[in-house]
Amino acid sequence: MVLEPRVIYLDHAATTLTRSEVVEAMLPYFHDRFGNPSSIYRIARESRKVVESARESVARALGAEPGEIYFTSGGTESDNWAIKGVAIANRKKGDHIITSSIEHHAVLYPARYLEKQGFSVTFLPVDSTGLVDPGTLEDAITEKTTLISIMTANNEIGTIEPVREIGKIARDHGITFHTDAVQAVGHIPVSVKDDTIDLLSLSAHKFNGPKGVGVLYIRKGTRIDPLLHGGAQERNRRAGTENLAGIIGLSTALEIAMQSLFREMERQKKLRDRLIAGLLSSVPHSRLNGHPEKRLPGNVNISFEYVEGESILLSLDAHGICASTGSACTSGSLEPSHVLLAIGLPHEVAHGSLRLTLGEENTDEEIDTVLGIVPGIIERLRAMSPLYPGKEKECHV
Amino acid sequence: MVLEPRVIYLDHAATTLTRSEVVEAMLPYFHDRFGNPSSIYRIARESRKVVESARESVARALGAEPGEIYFTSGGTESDNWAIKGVAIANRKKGDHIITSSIEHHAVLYPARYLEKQGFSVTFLPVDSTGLVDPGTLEDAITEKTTLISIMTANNEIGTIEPVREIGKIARDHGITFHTDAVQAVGHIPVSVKDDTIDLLSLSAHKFNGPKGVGVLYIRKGTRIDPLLHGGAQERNRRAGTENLAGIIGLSTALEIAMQSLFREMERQKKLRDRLIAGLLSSVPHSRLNGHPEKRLPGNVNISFEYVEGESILLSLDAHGICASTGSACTSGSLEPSHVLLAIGLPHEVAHGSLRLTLGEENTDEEIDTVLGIVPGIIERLRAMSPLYPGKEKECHV
Amino acid sequence: MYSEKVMDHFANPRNVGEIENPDGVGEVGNPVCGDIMRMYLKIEDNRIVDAKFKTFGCGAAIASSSMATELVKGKTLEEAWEISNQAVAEALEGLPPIKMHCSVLAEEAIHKAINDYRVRQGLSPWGEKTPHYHEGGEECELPEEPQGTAGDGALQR
Amino acid sequence: MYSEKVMDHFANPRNVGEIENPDGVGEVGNPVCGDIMRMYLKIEDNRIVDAKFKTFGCGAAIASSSMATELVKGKTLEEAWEISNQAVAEALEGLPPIKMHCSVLAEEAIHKAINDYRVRQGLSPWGEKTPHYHEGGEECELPEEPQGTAGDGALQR
Ligand SMILES: Cc1ncc(COP(=O)(O)O)c(C=O)c1O
Ligand SMILES: Cc1ncc(COP(=O)(O)O)c(C=O)c1O
Repeated sequence: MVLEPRVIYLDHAATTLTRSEVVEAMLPYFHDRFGNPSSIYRIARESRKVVESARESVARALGAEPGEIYFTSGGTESDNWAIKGVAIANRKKGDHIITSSIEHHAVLYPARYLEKQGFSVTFLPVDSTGLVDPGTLEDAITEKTTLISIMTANNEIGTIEPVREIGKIARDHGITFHTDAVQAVGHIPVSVKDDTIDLLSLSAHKFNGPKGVGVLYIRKGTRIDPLLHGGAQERNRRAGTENLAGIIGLSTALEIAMQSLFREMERQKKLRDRLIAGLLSSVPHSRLNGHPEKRLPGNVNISFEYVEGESILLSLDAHGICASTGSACTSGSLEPSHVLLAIGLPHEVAHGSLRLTLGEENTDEEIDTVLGIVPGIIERLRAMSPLYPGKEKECHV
Repeated sequence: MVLEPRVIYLDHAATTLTRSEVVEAMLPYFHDRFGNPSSIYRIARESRKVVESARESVARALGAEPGEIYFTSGGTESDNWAIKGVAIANRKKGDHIITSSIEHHAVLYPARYLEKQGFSVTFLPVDSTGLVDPGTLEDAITEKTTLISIMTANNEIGTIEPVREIGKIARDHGITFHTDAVQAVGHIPVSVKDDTIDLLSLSAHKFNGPKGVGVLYIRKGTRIDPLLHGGAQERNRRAGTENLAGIIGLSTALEIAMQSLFREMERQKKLRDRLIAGLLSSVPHSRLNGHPEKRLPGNVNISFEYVEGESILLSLDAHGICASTGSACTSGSLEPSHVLLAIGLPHEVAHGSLRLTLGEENTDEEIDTVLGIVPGIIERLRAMSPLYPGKEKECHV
Repeated sequence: MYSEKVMDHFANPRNVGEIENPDGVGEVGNPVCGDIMRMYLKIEDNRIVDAKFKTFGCGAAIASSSMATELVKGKTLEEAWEISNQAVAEALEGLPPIKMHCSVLAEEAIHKAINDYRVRQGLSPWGEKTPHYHEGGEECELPEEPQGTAGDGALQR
Repeated sequence: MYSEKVMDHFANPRNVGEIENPDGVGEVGNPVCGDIMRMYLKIEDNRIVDAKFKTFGCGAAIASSSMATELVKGKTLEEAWEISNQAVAEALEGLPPIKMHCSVLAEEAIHKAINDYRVRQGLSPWGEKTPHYHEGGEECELPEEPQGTAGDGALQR
C-alpha cells in the first residue's frame, strides 16, 4: 500500500485500491490495444478475444456459463438492471416483488421507484442480527410475485444471508431470484449453481479491481428487459462500447482474489475477531452490530453510545485511520442507516456506529494501533456529550 | 501510435486510443489515490476534490455550470437516461417525443422501448444528405410533446445537424431538447448555452479518453428521473461509486482536445477532402454519403456499388487498414445501416459503404497509402461480383 | 469538506463543559436526529461573562457550539441575541451546505439559553424563530430520493 | 472471428468466374440482404467436371462459394446434392454462428445449379429444401431488439 506511511485503511467495504498487478493487466488496453471489440479488423478482434476470455474467467469464479455473464458499469447498474429489468419484463405475469429492508440503496431505491410505477413491494424485516427469515419470506410470496431480491452479505453490518435456502424457496415457487453479492464476491465463496441464483450483481472495486465496472450474472432463460438500450454489445442485452480495460481489470482482480480466498478469509477473520473483542472490552457502552458468526470475514461494526459517528471518523482521520459510520451526518441525510434501524437500534445509537472493514493489506500491527486509539477518542467525545451519564454511572457490558 | 508499425487506424468514430498523457493522468487514481469520493477521511476528500475539478473542467468546455455535469458510464447510458428519464418524469404533461430516423441506436432503441410503454414517438425523416429539417420538426410538435432529441452530428455519415435552430424551436415551445453529441464533443465546437441545449450526451472514448465513462449535461431546472437509483452520488441523480480514474481520464482528454480543436479540425478537413476526392475520382460507381460541407472534419463515408462492405473491410484489414461499414454483415443483423437507408440509399448500395474516420495521429502519408490500396480492392471484389456490369459498361460519375 | 477553522474548533473545542449554577441553559436538537446541543451561560449585568457547552453531534455541530460560546462571551444579551447562524458559520470560515443546520442549532441554543435566563428573571421571553426541523424527531427525515428537477440545490455528499 | 481457412478462401478464392456455356447455373440470395451467389457447373456423364462462382457478399459468403465449388468438383450429381451446409462450414473449419447462413446459401446454390441442369435435360428437378430467409428481400430483417429471455442463443457481434 503506497498510501501515506501513516494511513491505516479500514474502509474496504466502501472501495478498495486497484492492485498493482491489476493495473498492469489493464494498461495495454488503453493505448496500445484499444480496438473496439465490435469492429472487424485484427486489433478489434483481439479486443473481442480478451473480453470473451475475461467473461469465461468470471463465469468460472461464479460457477456460471460464459454466456450468462454481462459486463456493466458497476454494482448499482447491475442491481438496477436486475430489479427493474425483471419486474418490467414480467409485469404481465405479476406485479409483486420481495426484498429485504436492509438492502443497499441500489436495490431499495429501484424497488421504491417500481412502487411509484404501480408495483407492490414487500420489504422483509430482519432479526436483530440482520438475518432474513426464509419462512417469513416464503409466507410473503403471492401468486403475483415475480422477483425475490435478497443480498448475499450486507455492506454495513456484514451479515451473511441464508441465500441457499432462499434460492431453493424461489426455485420451488418458480420465482426469479436476484442476489446483490457486491460485498460477497471475492471475499466468501459464492456459487450461482449451488445456491440456485438466477441473477447476481458484483462490482470490481470491492475486490481490488477498478471502479466503474461490474457484472450482472443472468441465468440462461431468465426473462429480463435491458436497462441500457442501444448497440448490440453483450449479446444485445447491455448496450454501450465495452469498457475494455475495466473488464480486464475486473476479471484479473477476481482471479487473484479467488486464488487466496480461503487463506485470506481465515486471516481476516482473526483480525476481525481481535478487533471486535478488543473494542468491546475496552470501551463501555458499546455493542456489536450484525451476526457474531454469519459475518463477512472483514466486517466490524460497533455502536458506541452517547457519541455521534462523524465525529468519531474525523477523530480517527486525524490519526490516519479511514473508517465509515452509519450516522446520517456523513451522508447529508438526517436519518441514520436504514440497516441499523432495521436491526432495532434506537436512532441515537445508530448515529454512534463505527464500521471498520478489512482488506488484504491490513496487518496485526494496524489492529493494535487502532485498538490503542479508539477508546481514547470515544472517551473524549463522550466527555463533550450531554447524553453521557458519566463514568461513575457506567455499567460494563 | 504504438500499434503495429503497419496499422493505419481509420475508425475513430468507433473508438479512439486513450492518449498517453491521459493514461498518465489516470494512473495515480487506481492504486495510490483510490479513496471513495463519498467518504469523509482525507484520501477520500482528495478524490472528491479531483472529481469536482474534473466537473468544472468539463463544464467550461461545454459552456455549462459544474452543477449541470453528471458523470455516467458512457454515451449509451447518457442517451438512455436523457430519453427515458425526461419522458417518464414528464409523462403527466405529455406522452409524445420527437427524434430523427438517423439517431444512434442508443437513442432510437430507448425511444422504441418507450413506444412499447405507451408513449408515441415521431421519427423525423432526413434529406438525402442526412439533414433534419427544422420546419418539419416544428410541424411535428404537438401539445403532448415533452422531448426533442436530435443528434449534433451523425456517427455514420458525419452530417452536422442544425442544432442551434432546433434548440431555439424547442425553447420557443417550452419543450426539453436533448442532443447526442457523442461524435461532436472534442471534434467541433459545442456550446450548450449558444445552442439552448437542455441535455447533452458525450462519451470519453470518442475523443482519446477511456472507454466506459461519459457525461450527461442536464440544464438546471430540467425535469428528469434518475436511470440508476441508489447511493447519493452525483447530487442524488446518478447512483454508483464514481469511476474516479475514468472521470479524470475524461476531463483530461477533453481539455487536450479543446486546446487544439480548431487546428485539428482544419488539418483533418484537408485529409478528409483529399480522401473523398481521391476515392470518388479513382473508383467508378462510387458516391459520397452525407453532407458535402456540413460534415464532421474526420468523416468519410462512400458507397461502392456492386460490392459488400464486410469484404472491403477484410481486404483493408489484410493491408493493416482499420475501417467500418454500414453493411449489415458486420453487425449480425441482415438489415444494412438505418442511416444509409434513411438518406435514400437502396439496400444493395448501403451494403457497399465504407466509413473512414480520421483522428489526430493520421498523416498525409497514410491517406496516400489508403488511396493507393482501395481502388484495387474494389476492383478485385467487383470482378467476383455477379452484380457488376463490367468495365466496358462503366459510366464514370 | 470542512475549513481549517472548523477542524481546529472540532479538535480543540473551546469552552467544553458545564457551568455550575448557570444563569441560563438552552438545549436544542434531538438525539434521534444525531445532534443535541446544550449551552450554559453565566450572566452578570446583562452581559455574558462565561459560556460553556456540551454537544452530541458531528464535527460541524461541535465546532459550531465551540464558536458560538466564543462569540457570545463578553456580549450583552441584546448583542448576543443578534448573532445569526450565518455569523457562526462565517466565523468558522464557512460550513458545507448540508452542515448549515448545525449553525442554526447554535443560534437556537443561544436564544434558548437567553430566554431561559429571562424567564428565570421574571421577564417575558423574546420571540424565537420557529425552530428548524430538528425539534421534532419525527421530522428529521429529509427527502431521500431526488426530486424531479435537476440542479435545484440537491444535496451534495 | 473467421478461421484461417475462411480467410484463405476469401483472400484467394478458388474458381472465381463464369463458365462459358455452362450445363447448369444456380443463383441464390438477394442483393437487398447483402449477398448473392451464382454458381456455374460443367457436367459430363453425370459428373461435375468444372465449377465456378460469382458472389456479392461478405467474407464468409465468398469463402463458402469458393469452398462449395471445390467440394462439388469431380463429384456425381447425386454426391454433390448431398453436400450440406454443415459440410461446407466444416470444410472451412467453422463459421461464426451469424455467418452460418452463408453456408446455407452455398448449399442452395449447388441445388439450384443441379436442378437447372436437370430441367435443361428434360428431367424433373429434385426436391429442394424450402429456401431460407434470404430468398425474399422483405424477409431479411432479423429482430433488432433483444427478446425477453436471456442466453437463448441471441446474436453475438
Ligand atoms: C451491497 C452493495 N450493493 C451495491 C453497491 C453499489 O456498487 P457500485 O458502487 O459499484 O455501484 C455497493 C457498494 O457501493 C454495495 O455495498
Ligand atoms: C452518436 C453516438 N451516440 C452514442 C454512442 C454510444 O456511446 P458509448 O459507446 O460510449 O456508449 C455512440 C458510439 O458508440 C455514438 O456514435
